[in-house]
Amino acid sequence: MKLHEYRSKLLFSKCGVPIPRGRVALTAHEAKTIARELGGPVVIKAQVLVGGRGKAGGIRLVHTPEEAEEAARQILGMQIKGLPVRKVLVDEVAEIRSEIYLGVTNDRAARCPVMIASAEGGIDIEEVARTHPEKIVRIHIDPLLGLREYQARHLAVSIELPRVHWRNFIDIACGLYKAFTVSDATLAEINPLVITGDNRLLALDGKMVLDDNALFRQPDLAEMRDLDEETPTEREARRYGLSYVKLDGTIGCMVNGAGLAMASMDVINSFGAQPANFLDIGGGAGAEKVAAALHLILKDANVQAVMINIFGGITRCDEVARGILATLDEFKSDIPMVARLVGTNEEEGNKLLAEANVITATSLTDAAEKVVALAVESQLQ
Amino acid sequence: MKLHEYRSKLLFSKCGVPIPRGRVALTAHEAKTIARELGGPVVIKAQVLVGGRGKAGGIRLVHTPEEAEEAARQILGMQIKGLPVRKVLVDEVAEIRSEIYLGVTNDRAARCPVMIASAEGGIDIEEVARTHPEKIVRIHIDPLLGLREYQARHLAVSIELPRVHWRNFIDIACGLYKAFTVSDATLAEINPLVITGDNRLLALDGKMVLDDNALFRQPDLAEMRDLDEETPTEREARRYGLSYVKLDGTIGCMVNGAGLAMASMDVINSFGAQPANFLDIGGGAGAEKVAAALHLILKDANVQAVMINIFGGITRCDEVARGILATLDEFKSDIPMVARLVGTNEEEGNKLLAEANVITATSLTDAAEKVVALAVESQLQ
Amino acid sequence: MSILINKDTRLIVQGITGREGIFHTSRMMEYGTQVVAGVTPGKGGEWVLEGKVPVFDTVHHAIEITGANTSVIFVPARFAHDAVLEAVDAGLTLIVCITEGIPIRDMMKVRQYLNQQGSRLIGPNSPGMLSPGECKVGIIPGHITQPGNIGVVSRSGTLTYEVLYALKLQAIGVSTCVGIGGDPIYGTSFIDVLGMFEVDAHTDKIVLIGEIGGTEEEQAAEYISDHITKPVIAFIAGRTAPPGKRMGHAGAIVEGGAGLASDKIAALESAGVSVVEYPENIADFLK
Amino acid sequence: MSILINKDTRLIVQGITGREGIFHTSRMMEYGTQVVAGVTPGKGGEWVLEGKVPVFDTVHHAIEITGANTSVIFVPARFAHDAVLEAVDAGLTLIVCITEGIPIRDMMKVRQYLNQQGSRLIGPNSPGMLSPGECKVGIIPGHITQPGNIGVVSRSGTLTYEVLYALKLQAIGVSTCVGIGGDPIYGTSFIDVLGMFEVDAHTDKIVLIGEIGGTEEEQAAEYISDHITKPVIAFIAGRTAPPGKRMGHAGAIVEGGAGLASDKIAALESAGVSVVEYPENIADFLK
Repeated sequence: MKLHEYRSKLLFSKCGVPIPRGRVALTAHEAKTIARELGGPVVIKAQVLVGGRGKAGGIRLVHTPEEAEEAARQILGMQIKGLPVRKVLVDEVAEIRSEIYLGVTNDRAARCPVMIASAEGGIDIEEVARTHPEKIVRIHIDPLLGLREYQARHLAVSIELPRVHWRNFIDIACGLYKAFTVSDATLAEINPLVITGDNRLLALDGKMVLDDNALFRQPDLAEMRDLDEETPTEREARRYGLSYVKLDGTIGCMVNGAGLAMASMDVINSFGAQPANFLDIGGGAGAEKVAAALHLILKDANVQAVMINIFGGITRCDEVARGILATLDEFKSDIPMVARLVGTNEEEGNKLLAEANVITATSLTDAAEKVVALAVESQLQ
Repeated sequence: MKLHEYRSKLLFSKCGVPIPRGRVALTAHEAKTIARELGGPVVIKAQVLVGGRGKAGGIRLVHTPEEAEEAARQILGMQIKGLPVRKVLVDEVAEIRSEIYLGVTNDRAARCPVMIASAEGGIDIEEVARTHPEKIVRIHIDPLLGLREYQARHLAVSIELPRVHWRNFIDIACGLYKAFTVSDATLAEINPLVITGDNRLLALDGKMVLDDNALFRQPDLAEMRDLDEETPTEREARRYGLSYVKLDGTIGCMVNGAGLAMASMDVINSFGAQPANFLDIGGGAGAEKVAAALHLILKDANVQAVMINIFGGITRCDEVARGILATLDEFKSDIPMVARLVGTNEEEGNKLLAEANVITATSLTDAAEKVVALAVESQLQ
Repeated sequence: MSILINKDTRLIVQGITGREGIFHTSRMMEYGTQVVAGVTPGKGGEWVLEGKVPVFDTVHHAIEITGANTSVIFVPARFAHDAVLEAVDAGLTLIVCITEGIPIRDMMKVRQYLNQQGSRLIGPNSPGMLSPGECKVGIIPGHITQPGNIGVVSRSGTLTYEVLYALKLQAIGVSTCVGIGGDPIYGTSFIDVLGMFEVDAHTDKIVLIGEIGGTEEEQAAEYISDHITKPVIAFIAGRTAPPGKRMGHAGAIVEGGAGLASDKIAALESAGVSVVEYPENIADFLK
Repeated sequence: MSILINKDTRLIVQGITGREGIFHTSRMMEYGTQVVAGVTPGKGGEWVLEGKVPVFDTVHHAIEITGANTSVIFVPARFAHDAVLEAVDAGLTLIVCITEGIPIRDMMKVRQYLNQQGSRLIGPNSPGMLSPGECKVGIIPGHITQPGNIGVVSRSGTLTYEVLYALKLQAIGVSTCVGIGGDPIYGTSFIDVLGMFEVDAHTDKIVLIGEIGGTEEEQAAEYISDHITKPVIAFIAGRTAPPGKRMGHAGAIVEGGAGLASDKIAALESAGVSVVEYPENIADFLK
């Protein structure tokens, strides 16, 4: 789950990281009021959970409260990469002397958090990593000891930060790491961390991504979820405990188990078609969950055929069949389906499907071959 | 540094440990007011940093605000083991079903904190350890991982706590450990932790000792130091950065280095006398510090002779000699002194002392032999 | 005939009284696994499965009474890391964690702690292990495979079942199947298991089932190239998975250009591993 | 001729620009120790001691440039544990911490971390080490001892000087003197050093100087009884120290009936160690 810039920066601020004065506004009028309170020029920033806001015109520098109102009105009316802008952040403007990158994330190969710094801030760090890898410094953090001062100092030295800023930089690094850990984040980044005209360090932009598995102990943060982050379909999938990812192809897939679901997609691809989605119904799904899953697939207008691949263990094949039949009854869909059920209660499951004229298959390749053929056929019609 | 019961319990409470309702009072009148606020019977408890308050009459159960006032008046007039009672804690009375011991301290051999629990609470845990060691359960806590729930559960199981209390007990254990760590304590103990008539767990008495070396990062706690904890002499020693312990003998000792100071005491003892104090002036002490140290020794009325043993390294023997002479000038003391100075600038030091008729010695045993003889002599006079 | 688990495994089940715990304990016992105890705090003293298995409040106590040497964990995600630590501290040398969805921060701490101790953790988010005909620890269905000379190691669950079943249909048996789990931070790697299969007298060939995300397969390829003399056949799931999306498993995600199936396949192939296009093809390479 | 430090020791001084740091660095260099660098954050690029020693901002950088293998720490107590961790992480195998007064909680964490790493810490609250005629790391005065065949290990500072000096007056020399420090939580124990002296060809007899508090001397006694063949002579300070009072050193306290000098003396004597009454007597036992 991602946090908005303004939420991220507030969290950083609570952990001692200096941020610009400013507040979030839901309306243009509110933006004007905040701009007046702040005095002087302000920056109006769209709060959406995608990158590239600046390029899309979602960030504007203005000089008067009236200009602020006008800019906010325009930005609040925008969609950026398909996401509507519902909030703007109104921040005081800082004079920027230089821009630094500072972030912390988990390094899975090293099995611990890693803090990353670069003197090249203000731009996409992955871009810097590609083009100027030597300009990026990393330190690994022992998850039990936490970030140590000497490590933060090492970063400051390595990015050739002027000595006068070291103390502040170390405090900011420690604050950022604290924000990262207390929120169970998987990413906390300040980009840019700027040196201002009056020689302060200031977190101008902030970003946090939280570990969904840890939200149970972060009730305050969990409430901050922006529903726009997910498509309505993804949201519905989450509600049913389904793991769903929308893709660009035409073959809908319903599988139990993530690895098997990926393998099923791959086999479809080998037969010359593209999967319309990844969908793992998990272990031991009942008829209702199966029905919900099939629902999601059939709602996708790109879907030309559906492949169901179930390897029954805790999952019972008869339950899966019942879920499929319930959906068919309700939907009256003419999208062709191929089901391959094997394992627990497979005979009963296959019998139920055969009775309802659902095409069955005996193996994953058999199923893929059949479903791809059906999709081609349905397209020809 | 020790914390008073009421301070300890407030810290516990902040970390989620339930404590009785109550407040501290400086006057009998205040105690009456608090008793009235609480309603019902209350317990009045002397706040002094020594054990055995109960036996000394420093804890009284009363039933009305008027009785509370009277009891507080009496207790506030007491001295317990030489310490004046300056505050009383007025707590609501809990009906006690059973008493548990729960404490955490550092286990130096295991190099980590250890949590200790016993179903035999309410009495001195060292007494229980001596008489019924099987009734004490210990778990070691990894200083990086902290106390884990399963460890607290293990304690609950091991002291045969009724199952209904486990959840609360685990929370209390975690709270106590948190209080221990966030305060840099070397001891945090709840004794007794009681099961009340209405089946709650309640920390009836609390005790904390803090790591003096960590007080620099505990400014709020450092301010809570009760000056009565130390004798005026110990307080003065601390002010000068001297390490001083008052003892019962007659030979004052001034030494540089803790090990050498202990060894000097031992050698005095071997020659048939007893040291009046332990005193380590530390490394590199100047004349002023030496003078302050000698001052402390001479203020002790039991002192019949003084032995000075300095092994000069960073400490310069001439500086030590100057400090001794300055004190002699000021005090005009007729307490005999033997000084043994060796190492950096020993010649100049010994020359200065010889000119002032201070007896010098060539070795530790020589010094001890001489000073004991002088003490015997001075007693005979 | 097997690595890690066998007829001498004396198993405790942490979280035995939960829905999953009791169901799979019953299956494991049917398979012949010696389940000697269960642990559920607050339910010590009870007996489950028709009085066959005693329940204890703590792992420590369960081991003391039953002499268990292995644990399988079915407790909910929020308590799972505590359960692992409890098993480690109680001195168990093999711990299998089935639980999915453990916060990554918890697992990083557990992993760091494990590095200092002598315990081996399999998982989390693992289907467990199966030594056909000997012992089953976890949730892999017992009837889909038979004893044999193939070692199987996998990051996946049902995909592994698919492979085991395909092998069985061709009468190919397995020495041990190890599910190392689909989480990004785990206890035991491909490399660890490959090393065990290499020295196991009863394993002649090895099947490795990987997927997108991380660099575990690339590391395995390097290890195979340097240390494994037995033939290795692999399948990598996720060739069609888009970057930046988590595909079900917490660890199955292509991030910052790393974790691509194509890189893994290339690495394995250059280490001499036969990488198959369909999981069902694996059997063909084993004959 | 020595253990731990010798002519090849390449030393960095953490906290070199402090009053103590600069003073003792100068003394160490006079003694012949190769001090190759100092570290003081914020003073990197400066040179101290008449331009002889370069100062770096980080230990990492200092090692990179100078190839140092040992560090001695003079930084204030509140920063000392960070300094130790920095030295460990930079890969130094020997770290000597002179600093006194480090919070016990910090040292417990450092110690736990050290257990996982390959570094050896001496101290904290240690006077350091001296291999007469070869190398001095720390604050032990160089002129009070001479090269010889006696290994000295001690929890104390000036008491050790007293012993070294008494030996020198009798023309007895020392292979290496190791001050393990007076704190309750420390990096290197009596046992560690005894083991090194046992296998050191240039050490013929061992002097152990203990004091009240803890059970280090009792453990040493057990170890001596089982593993040490060379003669050991000991002195234990604090026979007259009262219980419950901290005698200067953070570790010198009799608590809960443990740490008594009499118990230590008894344990050592029953392990065949000669325990002397006056520190000056040690020389008599070595002739």
